[in-house]
Amino acid sequence: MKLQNRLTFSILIIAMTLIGSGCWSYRELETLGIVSGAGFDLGKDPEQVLLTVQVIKASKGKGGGNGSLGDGQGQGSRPQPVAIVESNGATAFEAVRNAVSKFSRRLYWPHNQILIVGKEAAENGVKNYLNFGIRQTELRPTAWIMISPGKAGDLIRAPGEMGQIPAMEIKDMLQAQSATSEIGSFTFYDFIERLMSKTTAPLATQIRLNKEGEVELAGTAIFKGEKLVGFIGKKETRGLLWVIGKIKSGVVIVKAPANKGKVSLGIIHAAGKIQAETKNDSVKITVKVNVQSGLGEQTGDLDTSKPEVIKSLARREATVIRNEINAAFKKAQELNADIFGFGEAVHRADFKAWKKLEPRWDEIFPKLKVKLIVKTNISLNGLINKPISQK
Amino acid sequence: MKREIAKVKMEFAKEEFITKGKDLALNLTANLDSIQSELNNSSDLIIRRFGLGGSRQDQGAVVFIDGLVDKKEVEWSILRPLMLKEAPISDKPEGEDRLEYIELSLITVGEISREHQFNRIIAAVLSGKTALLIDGSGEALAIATPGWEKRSVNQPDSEVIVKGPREGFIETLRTNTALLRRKLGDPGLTLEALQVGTRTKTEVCIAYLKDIADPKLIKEIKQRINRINTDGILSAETVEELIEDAPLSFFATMGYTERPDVVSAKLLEGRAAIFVDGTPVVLTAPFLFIENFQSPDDYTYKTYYGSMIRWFRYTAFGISILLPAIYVALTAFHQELLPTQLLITMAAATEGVPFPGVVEVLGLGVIFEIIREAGIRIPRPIGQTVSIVGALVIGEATVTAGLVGAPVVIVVALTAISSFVTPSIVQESKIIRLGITILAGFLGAFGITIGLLAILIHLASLRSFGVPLLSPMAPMHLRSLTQDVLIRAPWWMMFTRPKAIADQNRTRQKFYSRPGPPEEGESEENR
Amino acid sequence: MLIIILLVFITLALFDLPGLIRKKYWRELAVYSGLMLVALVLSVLMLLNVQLPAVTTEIGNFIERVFFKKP
Amino acid sequence: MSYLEQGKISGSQLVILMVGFLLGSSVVIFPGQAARQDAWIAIIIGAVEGGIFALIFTTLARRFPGKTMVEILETVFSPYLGKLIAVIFVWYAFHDGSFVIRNFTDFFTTTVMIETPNIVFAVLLTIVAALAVGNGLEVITRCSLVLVPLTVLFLLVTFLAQLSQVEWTNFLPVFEIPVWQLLKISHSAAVFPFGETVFFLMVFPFLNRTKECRRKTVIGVLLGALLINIIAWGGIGVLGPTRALFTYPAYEVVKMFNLPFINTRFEIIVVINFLTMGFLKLAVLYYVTVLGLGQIFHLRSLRPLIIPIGILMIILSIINFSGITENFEFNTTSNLIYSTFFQLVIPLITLIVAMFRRLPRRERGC
Repeated sequence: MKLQNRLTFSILIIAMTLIGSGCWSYRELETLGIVSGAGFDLGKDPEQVLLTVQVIKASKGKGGGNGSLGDGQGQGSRPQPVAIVESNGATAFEAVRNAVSKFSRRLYWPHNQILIVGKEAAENGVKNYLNFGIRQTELRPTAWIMISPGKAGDLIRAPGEMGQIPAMEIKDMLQAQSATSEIGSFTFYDFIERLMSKTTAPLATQIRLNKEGEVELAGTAIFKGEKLVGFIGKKETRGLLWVIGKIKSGVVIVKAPANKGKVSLGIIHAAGKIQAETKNDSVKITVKVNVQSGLGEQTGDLDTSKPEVIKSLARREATVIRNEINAAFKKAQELNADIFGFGEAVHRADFKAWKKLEPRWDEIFPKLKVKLIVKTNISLNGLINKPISQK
Repeated sequence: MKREIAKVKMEFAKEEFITKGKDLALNLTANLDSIQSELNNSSDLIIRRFGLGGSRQDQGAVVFIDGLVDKKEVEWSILRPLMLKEAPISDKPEGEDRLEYIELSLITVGEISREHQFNRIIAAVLSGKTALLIDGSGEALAIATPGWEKRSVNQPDSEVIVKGPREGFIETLRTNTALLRRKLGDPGLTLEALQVGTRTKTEVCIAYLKDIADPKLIKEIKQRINRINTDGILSAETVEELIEDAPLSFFATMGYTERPDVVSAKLLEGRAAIFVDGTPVVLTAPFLFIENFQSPDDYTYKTYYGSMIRWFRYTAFGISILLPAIYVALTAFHQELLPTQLLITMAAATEGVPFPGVVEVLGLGVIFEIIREAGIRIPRPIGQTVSIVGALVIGEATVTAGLVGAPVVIVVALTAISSFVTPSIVQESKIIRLGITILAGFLGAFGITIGLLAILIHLASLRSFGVPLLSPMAPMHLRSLTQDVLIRAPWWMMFTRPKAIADQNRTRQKFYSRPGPPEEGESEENR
Repeated sequence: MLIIILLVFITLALFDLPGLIRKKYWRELAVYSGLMLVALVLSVLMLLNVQLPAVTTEIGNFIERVFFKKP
Repeated sequence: MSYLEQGKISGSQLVILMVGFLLGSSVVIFPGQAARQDAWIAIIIGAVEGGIFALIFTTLARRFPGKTMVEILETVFSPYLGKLIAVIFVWYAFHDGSFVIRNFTDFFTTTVMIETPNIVFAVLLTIVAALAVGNGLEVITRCSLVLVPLTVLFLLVTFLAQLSQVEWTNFLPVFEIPVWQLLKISHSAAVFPFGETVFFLMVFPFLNRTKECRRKTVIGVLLGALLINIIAWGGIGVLGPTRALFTYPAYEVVKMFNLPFINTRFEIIVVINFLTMGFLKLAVLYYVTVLGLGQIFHLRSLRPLIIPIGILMIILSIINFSGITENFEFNTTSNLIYSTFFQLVIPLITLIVAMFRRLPRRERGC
């Protein structure tokens, strides 16, 4: 009896509190401008931040919604599914807030797919763009971060080939890269993680508009601390990915022995491992890469049924991989950016020595000697085990 | 029968306006007159005066209510033996021993009793008996000659099942108890009759298995029923509302069913059943919350599918109370939780809809309820058209007119359908749904969880005849939990009765009675 | 706003007081009204945003002064 | 046996209730974060230390079966001094309750619903807790019986889902921070949450077998430590060094990835876990406060205490700190001593005095 009194009473109180206070965080779907991609550039004066965002228009094509939906485009051409908003601000945060003055809806960030930073902006340091991202609970850490050699805004503006939401297409493109593993894909979160350790160099995907004005992914952007220091191409990128063990699949093309054409090997499984040991503050780094691959295709008539042939192919593959890694390593040493995270490896190996090494890492890294062990093994050779040759 | 009479006596002892009932007079005519006046010469009261053993002057009379008694029975087993000449009554002395002689050797009816109190005669006549009065005796015979119209036993519409028995209770108490007896041959099956309702004089019957059911439970039930002091009991629900533990709670604390097999199953688990004359619904107590999700079909399906379907039922209940709230919370508060594509789709669908999501959901819910109610109330053939018109036409039209978004219609429809999967808890689920949806409209997921917490606390505090409603989840009994809650264990694994209900006698069968072919070296006898 | 606070407190009081008075629980009544009074005063003060001492911070400072010898 | 609470709970129920109590705030703020990748070690050491506390105060409880802490204090010390200490003890419960509310509101206003004023969360949570408290210990326990298994299920599911993301190198190097500091951090883990089980001194007498309170408490603490460690492992393995950045690592961890196949985010699960477990913890503390106060003033019913205590708790939760940073600052520094005083010193002194005075005497008053 008493209990029910209490229950009803409490419900009454809850109702009172709710009605008395109204609803705060309530936001209807159609009041949101869902951001699919954002780009940061330097404004007119370098102090300013120029923010370009791509906002999804909920088109009536999807979901069989009702008729009342105004998208600015004419009926004839397929309507562009996104709207572009630009805004300035002293800081990124202010720029985001200012966007409201130019746009009917409040920007809604959680579904942001890609975050592009322009070259100049990146060279001045990206912290003040990212800081807001990580503080503001809305931006997800799983958004992909990219650097463009030109203006980020142009990439945000660039329409997608499929008439889909451009940012989505870029994201899909990025994820499709695992087929070749020549483009590293780094989330906003990976970036911050690398930024957190003083020595490891943050990485971001390099994205640019080629001559035809299409969006294309090219290599990787390398940071030192929070500042952009340079780009590396696809070859070096793969070299980098071998070491940090981010290779999912891909194709290694090797010259067949006795120039019997080329053989392309599909990577089945690849693992990279960094081992560091220190004795009286001299650092010794060993990189072990272990690759399993299978015959993908071959030009020319190399008889692949013989084990020794396979072995020689494996050896050649190993050299190819070693070259790629060395290229990446050379580039990294030029830029003096520890893209592989050797520093952290040392830290893990023995943190006492690291305490002394860490401040001097910039001197150590450029003349760091790395022992490179690449083990390759061709386990599968496809459905046929002989070349197709008329005999 | 003796016991019932005793009960009737006890019942009357409570009513002062009859307790001052006088005894019968010796004069027949006087008695008949006072009977007539007592019953205000009702048109269905039939008084047949006759002469005993073919004598001219009338010495006896039968009194009964037309329609309540079987006339053939009266004629053949009462009037005939008394009126025919060869019945040697005249040489018997007047008065009681003549009546005794009649009772012992003339009347050929099974159930018969002697009465000397006036009001008891009246009561007997009103309950479908035939009273035989003879001149010069201060006593009369109440002869059971029941013969009123009754519905035939068939499958109840409310609880249709696929496999299993097809019979269901009807409005007549005796038939129902007979159905139960046919299921439970155990002599321990006890039926205790009480009479409630000062004017309806409804017969209420408590059924339980003596050595299984908790004596305290039975005592409690009897006390509560005797505490009832209302003028009329017309349905089992009335009794339920008058004796349940938490009258103000919107959760039911007593189970109901129309199926003899269900009742006997519950009795076997140590519960007690309450039959109420005049309604096919039988109440069972104590009631566990989990019983809302148990259907007789679970036990006729094989155990795997039985368990699976039960989990579907849990899910359906979850949907029926949570889906609208979750929809509101997702679309109005936590859009970041939706997959991007879905978010875009829904944004497109709700683009330009005038009302906020909460209003849509609640409004459509109300409309649905109205349509449902209409479909039930008006005659069947029209009812279906109404529901079709309502569901399809209105639903479709509102969407195309852009009054509500298509997702809302889907949500409401889905909710409605899944709420009918667990019919016994459909009322509760509606109230909960309403409250939680409103909370979600204010506070999103936080509101939902707060609402669920409040309900959980309330449920945890409820008891049904001393048994916690949430048992066996809380307080937790693993055996009962694994037998009949998480999975529907195969019959040979249901070793025990629910601990919370039948604690003093828990074993149902030998501990490990798994069936199987005889292994070699062991004969059929010793296994 | 003040009105609302007062109303809330009155409703809450109506929820408990009658029972106490009916049962003649005078000691309970004393404790109850004492606590309620404190609560009322505090909430009114907060309403008039008077700067109340940050209790735990004060405790923390005290402890630090005692044990860690911080000024 | 106190006439203010007729309920009886069984030992296993106590364990489950205790696990819920320990998970309370730790679902989002797992202790020992300061120890970076060694947090899990800190938690284990802390659990052991908390277990030692538990041994001490359960000895006290077993010495006075059927007596709550307040009654024990009143019998061991003279009624007046005893009352004084009891008041301090009850204050601690009250203060801790306000902590729970504060953490709770801070979490909600920083993560899920930024615009909403935090008083709303505080009020609603307290109302629900008040409902539970009003229904007595048994109902709180039953709620825990339903909620804790669910939460544990959620925790395990999230943990398994994280395994793909865990980078094992994040756990290296082990024992990086100096031992002394590690011990300090693990002590902070011991006082929050493990040592807080001292409040169950107000619950033990309602066990149907008081004697087993020690075993059950230890089991509860160990289980709680295991679950909190699961959270911590997820946080360390997935977040790595960035963990230091986040206010609520456990929340960030779940934010990090999508549910496979249906590709949806489910950080809301963490929110719900925190809500339910926070509710349990608050309910227990709230109950302890109310019961303790009722016994101090020898009241005949607890109902009149519930509402005022609730309001005061909310108010205190607001004026506890001026900001969340102070909250963490307090937890890492002065709380170490503050809580130890209540969790270790008071029970220990009481026990010693009781032994010295050869209490309890034969005639058992209660």
